[in-house]
Amino acid sequence: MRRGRLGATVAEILVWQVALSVLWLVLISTVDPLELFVGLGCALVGAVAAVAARRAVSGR
Amino acid sequence: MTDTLLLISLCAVAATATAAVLVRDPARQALVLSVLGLALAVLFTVLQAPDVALSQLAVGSALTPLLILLSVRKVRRRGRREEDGR
Amino acid sequence: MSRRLRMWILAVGALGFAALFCAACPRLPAFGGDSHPYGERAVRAALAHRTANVVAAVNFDQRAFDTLGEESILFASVLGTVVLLRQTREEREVPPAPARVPLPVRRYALLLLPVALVVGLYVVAHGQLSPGGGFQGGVVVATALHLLYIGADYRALERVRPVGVYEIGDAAGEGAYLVLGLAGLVAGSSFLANTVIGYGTFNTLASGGIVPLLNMTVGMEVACAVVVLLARFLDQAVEIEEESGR
Amino acid sequence: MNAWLVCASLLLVAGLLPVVWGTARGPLGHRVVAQNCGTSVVCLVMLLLAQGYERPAYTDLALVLAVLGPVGTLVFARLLSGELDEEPRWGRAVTALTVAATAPVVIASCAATGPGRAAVKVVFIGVLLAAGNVIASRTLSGAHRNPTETRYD
Repeated sequence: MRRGRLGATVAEILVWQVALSVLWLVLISTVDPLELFVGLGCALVGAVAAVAARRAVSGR
Repeated sequence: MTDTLLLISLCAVAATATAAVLVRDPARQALVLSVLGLALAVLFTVLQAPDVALSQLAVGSALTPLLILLSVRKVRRRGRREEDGR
Repeated sequence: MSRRLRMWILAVGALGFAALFCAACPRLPAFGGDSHPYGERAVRAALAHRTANVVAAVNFDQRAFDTLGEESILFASVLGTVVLLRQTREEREVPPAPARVPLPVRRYALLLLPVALVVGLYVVAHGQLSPGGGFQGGVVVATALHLLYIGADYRALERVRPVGVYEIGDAAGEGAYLVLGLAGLVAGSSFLANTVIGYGTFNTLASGGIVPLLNMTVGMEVACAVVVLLARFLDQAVEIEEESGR
Repeated sequence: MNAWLVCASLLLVAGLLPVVWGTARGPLGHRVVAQNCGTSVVCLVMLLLAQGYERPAYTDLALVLAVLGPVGTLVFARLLSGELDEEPRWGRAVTALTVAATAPVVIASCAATGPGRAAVKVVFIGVLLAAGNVIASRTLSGAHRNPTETRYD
């Protein structure tokens, strides 16, 4: 069960990261490799926060 | 055109600031302060100072009301307890 | 020092100030005119270091030492709040009651939290390109974290937000600002000088040399400081109660 | 004579001054609804000013306000829930009006910016603002009816 839940969490973080990266692309004006790299980093931070928030609320 | 816009936003800030002073209850004053923050942000934007407007928006829209209302809640709970205590 | 005497001193001081102020005003350039002596120099210095947002250039390049002062003021005020609002002996900590929040608000808060976080980080990262910067972005990030308190209850927020980590982040942000300043000294020029790192190409994320880095440290420091500040206010308002025994 | 600035000043006069009047007077329930409406009005004014001054960077102001504005109203609804006495009859109408006002402003500024990421950004701001406004006003109206009626998880 532990591996199952870990897999689910990682998947959820990835989904959130992709969504937030798309949001980052919409926000920035010029697109270049450094912006994408910083965007992916910020999206990862946002994704981890989103999953942590959801689990804190659902009481697990 | 920008002068009329400047005049309007100045009047809005003046009106909101006066309202903020006239409202005495802290909880209701937090509401008027939030609208004052919005009026100030418009004034700063019209005066071509977006950074200052962004600071005002970031702080004034959610942070200041939260701080004021938490303080009001703490003071009110202490007040109510003193009445029970007596 | 009777009240009347204090009023007289105030009147004299105010009169002196009024006189000097009125003497100075006529020499100011007309409002909205085209001669901006300070503005032209600031824009020229900002463009020399290829920083698109002149305000960020003034904040973090030309007058970075003042920003260090402002940052220390924020740090000291949060420190003061932590000391003042600590839990005293006769107060006890009550675990916060779970609040009943309508379902749509909870979903909205959970969806908005990551979006607001990314918007805050976007504002911090693009401080030297578009309006924004470390302070504004830091406040947005900190407010985003507190969506959990609004969407759920304080118990959920506490589970996600270990205050100790944010206190360390607060101090680390302040320290990082100083270290970046010392890097200028180590590189042989003056404290907080913008000569250490290349200026990159104009209007890109890496432009402006030390400005984006200082923006990030200020962003981290302000975000952590506001989280610690709100933590103290929330503790006092929601959790800490006086001993009802007396 | 910039049409955008004319619209911005009209919206400012028609929107912000009644909001200030509504926030400073009347029962608490009316005031919070007025504050919620004020956030939307100023966010739309920011979008119009961004177009009027031809500075796309100003849309960041509207973005931050669209994100944090409704949160401010939710803070009021959450911490003043005990005192929210009665909801104004015109509460729903005002929310519908502001959401309806969001659409033309967003469509107009999208048309002006032309297709591309900037237009998507403006649409995103509009959607965020409308959603926040609706959620906040529903919370305010929900606060009056007994809590059991609103669905809880």
